[in-house]
Amino acid sequence: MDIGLQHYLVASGALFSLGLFGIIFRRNLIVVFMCLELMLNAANLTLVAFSRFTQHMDGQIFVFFTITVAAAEVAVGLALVVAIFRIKGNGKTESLKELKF
Amino acid sequence: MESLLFWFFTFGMLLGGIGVIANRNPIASALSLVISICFLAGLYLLLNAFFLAAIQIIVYAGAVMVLFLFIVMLLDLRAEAKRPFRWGAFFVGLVVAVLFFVAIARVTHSMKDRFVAAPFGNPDNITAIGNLLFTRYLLPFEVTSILLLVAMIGAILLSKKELK
Amino acid sequence: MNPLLILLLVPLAAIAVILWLPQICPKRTTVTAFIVNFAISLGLFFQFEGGSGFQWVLKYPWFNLPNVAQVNFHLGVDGISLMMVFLTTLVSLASVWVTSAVVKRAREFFIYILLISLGALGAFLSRDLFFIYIFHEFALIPTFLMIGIWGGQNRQFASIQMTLYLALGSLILLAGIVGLVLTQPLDSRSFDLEAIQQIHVIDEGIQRIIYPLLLIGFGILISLFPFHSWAPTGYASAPAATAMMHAGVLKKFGLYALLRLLLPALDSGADYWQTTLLVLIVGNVIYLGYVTMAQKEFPLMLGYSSVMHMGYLFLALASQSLIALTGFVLLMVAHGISAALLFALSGELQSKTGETRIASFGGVYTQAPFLGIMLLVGSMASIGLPGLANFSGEVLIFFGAFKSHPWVTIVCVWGVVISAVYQLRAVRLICFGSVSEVTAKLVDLSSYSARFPYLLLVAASLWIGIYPQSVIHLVQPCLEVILNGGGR
Amino acid sequence: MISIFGTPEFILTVAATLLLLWEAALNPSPRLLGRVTLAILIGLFVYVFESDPTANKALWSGLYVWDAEAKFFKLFFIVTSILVVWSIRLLESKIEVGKSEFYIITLFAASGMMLLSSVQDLILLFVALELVTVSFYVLVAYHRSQTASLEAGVKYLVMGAVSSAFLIMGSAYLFGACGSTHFDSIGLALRSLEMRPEILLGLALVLVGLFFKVSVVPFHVWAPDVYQGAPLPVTAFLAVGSKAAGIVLLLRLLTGPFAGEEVASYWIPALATLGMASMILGNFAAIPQRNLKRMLAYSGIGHAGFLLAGIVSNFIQGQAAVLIYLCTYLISAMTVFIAMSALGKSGESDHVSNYAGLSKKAPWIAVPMALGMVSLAGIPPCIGFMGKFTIFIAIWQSEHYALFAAGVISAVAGLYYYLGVVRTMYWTNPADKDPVIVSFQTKIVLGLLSASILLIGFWSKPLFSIVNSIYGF
Repeated sequence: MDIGLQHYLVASGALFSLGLFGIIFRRNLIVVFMCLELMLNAANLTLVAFSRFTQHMDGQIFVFFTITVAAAEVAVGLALVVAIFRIKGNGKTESLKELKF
Repeated sequence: MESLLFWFFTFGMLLGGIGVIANRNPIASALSLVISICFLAGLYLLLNAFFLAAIQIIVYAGAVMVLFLFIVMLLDLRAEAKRPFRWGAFFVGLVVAVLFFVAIARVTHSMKDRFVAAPFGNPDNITAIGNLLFTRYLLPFEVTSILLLVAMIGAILLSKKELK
Repeated sequence: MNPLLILLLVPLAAIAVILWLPQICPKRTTVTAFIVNFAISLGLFFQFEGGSGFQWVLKYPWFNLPNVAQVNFHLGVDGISLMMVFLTTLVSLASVWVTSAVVKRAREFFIYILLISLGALGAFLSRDLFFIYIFHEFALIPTFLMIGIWGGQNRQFASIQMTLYLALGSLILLAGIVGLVLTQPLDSRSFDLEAIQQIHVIDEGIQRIIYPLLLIGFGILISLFPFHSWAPTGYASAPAATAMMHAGVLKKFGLYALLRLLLPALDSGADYWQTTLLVLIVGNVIYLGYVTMAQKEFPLMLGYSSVMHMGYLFLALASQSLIALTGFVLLMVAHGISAALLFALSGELQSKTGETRIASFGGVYTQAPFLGIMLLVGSMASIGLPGLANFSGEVLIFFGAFKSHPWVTIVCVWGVVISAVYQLRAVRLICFGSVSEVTAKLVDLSSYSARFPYLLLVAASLWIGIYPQSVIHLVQPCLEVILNGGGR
Repeated sequence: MISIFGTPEFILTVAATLLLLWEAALNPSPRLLGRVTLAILIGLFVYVFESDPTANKALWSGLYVWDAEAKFFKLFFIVTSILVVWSIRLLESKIEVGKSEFYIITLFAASGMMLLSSVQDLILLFVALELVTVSFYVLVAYHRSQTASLEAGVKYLVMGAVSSAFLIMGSAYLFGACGSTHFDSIGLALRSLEMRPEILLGLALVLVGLFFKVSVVPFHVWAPDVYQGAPLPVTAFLAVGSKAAGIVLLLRLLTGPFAGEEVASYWIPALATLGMASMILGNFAAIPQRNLKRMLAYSGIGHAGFLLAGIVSNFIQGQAAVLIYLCTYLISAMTVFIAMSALGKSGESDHVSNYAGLSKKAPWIAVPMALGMVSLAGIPPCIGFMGKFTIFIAIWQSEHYALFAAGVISAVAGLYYYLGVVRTMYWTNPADKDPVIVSFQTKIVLGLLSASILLIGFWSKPLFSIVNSIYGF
């Protein structure tokens, strides 16, 4: 079977859905951040696949920026986890109940 | 050959993703994430994006993962204790994820024949990327530097133990 | 300087004086301002040249809504708005005069009254729909605050209920106005009242949408059945001055605007919704008439009675005959005066005795003859006794409407009987009989100064009742224009 | 003539970096730094105001456009930042660590917002949006010893990152379908292609990403918590600046490359539905709220609904209406927030009961606050009415009658809770008699804001002529 664009896109869609599921399902803040990384990576895969199949480099540039931004987000996010750990002594989103809907 | 590699990398990537979600221990999750990311880099190679594959390994598997593991170790996060399975969140998450996946699958199914794989171009695409990055996309590049600066200040402010 | 602009600037100046010169008694400032305004409106009345045109016109471009319309600050009076301006200045003067100068938070109180008067004047003087709407909202906001701060029992509920009702009404009204303006062709679109009156023929389907929007929007303000439930409780818990201004003037604004907007522009919409309107009118007069009879408290009874009388005015609108509409304008003014008089009296009784139940009074005439007489006169006016203003208005409406809607007119005449029953009963219970414990606390108004506002209102009512021609000849040319669709 | 180095974003970023260096090297007092920040912003306002937007249309290889709309939004964001900085100055004592950095990060966020108003490319859009968002992650969690603030930071971060993921995924599909990330090329491709599902998917995902920022139902769940937990100036910045940034992107995309009739027939019903849901849910959910920040969050969701309604209605008029609505929202909401900050200076300011009898304790706060509330409710003659009025006209013109009805109903609901605050301030008795001290300068700021609520509300010609000139009416 020939591997076409749609295979890559479905694969990235699956990874994206996994990440989405994890964010809703898991409560551990660090794992939630990891799931966010999964989602961003899935989006990157889509970009690279499209870049390959449309022969435009812009997609790969986009991925470059995404990776950078993701790193920055992780840095701030983990700093937040540290700050929360200082106060609460754990890093689970469960302990974040002060603000209810 | 190519298709075999595709399936190999894809399954590795997805299994790694499942591992992130399914593991109770954050360390195991982090390691699964590394696995997933490395397989993803393999897919990048298949897609002719060598530079990105390298970046992926260096930045993600290298820097970001180390950051994750560092925090996990620093805060001494243990595996979560056994507790009731969260059926509500499980089903909501499942429904949302499946709906999203179905949408993607349906859209991509309809575009099957419109995009045909172009022949492998010059494997040395780093020049092209460099050119674009420092001419056309110079502005976003500069903005990214500011972004990293803000993130750095923010991370220090939020996590440093004692500030003046 | 344009006298109409002065009318608007005088209350503003008074507000500035109250704000910046706290040592001057705020009541004195307000009364002075309203005397000036009343004098100006009398001056306008005698200077008015007659005919159907607008006089003392002032037009200034305000802003441009691209591809929608130009909005102008556009003032002017014709016979009808002149009468309304007269009513506004008259009732404003009376309402502040009867208010005690030492009411709590006095400066705020008089500022709000000035604002209400300013808004009402602006609404009657403006010829641009946008400003009519703005001024009308302007007048409504202070009433909410006044009821909330100075109101009687369950003021909070009354003011919130009233606010929500009136806000809903204003927004529905806004929808109607926007729709009406947008029906005009793109190149000649404007918010100008005449332009809308002389409008090209509006598509029937759109008329059927806009007509009920305007009817309900203004209907809530006028308290058309079944949108009336805010009014009686609102009036009952409002301070006397607010109730006078609202029942006497602001409500009339809705009627005035309906006269200006509905008749000339939306004739086939009116035809389409006529049956519905007639049913509502009957509900207004008969159902609310009986509800009024059942009331035990004097302010509530007055509130319901004021709501009930709106039915006659809607009947005139429905009939679209010149005679009935002449009666419509007369009755607007007359009802404004009589409602103001009665609410002033009820406020006086309540503040002196702290009691509102009709049955607990008795022998007011013996104890306080002046108040008793005024109560009698006010009630007679409200019933429609010949010689007082309401009579001429009601009679004209019935004559005019009988031709087109005989059955509804007959039913409405029955409403007069109902109102006679409850008013006379109230007068009998309050004024006559032996002096009750509650009444004994009452002190009559002895000074001329205290009596003046009541006498002023009665004089105005008598003048219109005895010599209605003075109003009719002012009003009729304008009504003819409106009925002919602005000479379309 | 504006070159790359003359763009306001560039100037602001350089200035902020210099401030950072100054702070690191010489350690000036935060008060002084705040004053300098204010001076920089005011200077920038004058500079942008005097600049001529037609001089240079496209800069940076077409990624950046400098047109009348961009100028309008840059001024908008500068004014917002000035007021936010004022609010920070009022509440400076409540910041425990990094007072100076608070100003500096605010400046970076502001420059990101200004950049967003000129964006012409999906990559730049993403990066600039992330600059704003990452700055906000830090700002929201700035009270790092308070759990509420940290939690708000976490919630905002997770939601923001999810929305970025959607945005990238959507951009990827748009890029794949059109072969470019530049708006012009996308528009060109859309005109030549027939409608394909991947384009719609891409657009839908991008819109989801932006709806998170604007807090449109059902992507609003983060807003109440984050607004409540964040420091007050940041709440103000989120409510006005971040929302406007999302709106300017929606405008750039939907009235730019996606304005074609065929695509529009897909997004107009979607936006209309979501707008309707936001108006109704936002305004009704605000009624039971007793925390003022939370109430304003829900009311902000309602305002987002009105803004969407403006975008939905026919293009140019709707756009003008959105701009006017944003201006009115800026003035009214910032008045409320600055009044809250002035009160918060001497105590708690969040809970509605803290405002009981404020008219007696601190009329200088109560009057502007009441005006702001009344204006947010859209009652004439306050400026908020002009916003609602123009939006209503636009909706009626585009014949979305259901949207109109939803607007009317939600406006009435809005009246209920806005006036509820006014009622608390004016009709109830204060719990204590401690007078609230308001500094002279703050009195001037509040006085100016109140005056503009009334004066521009009544004499709206300047506002209209600015907006009209943008669209060449």
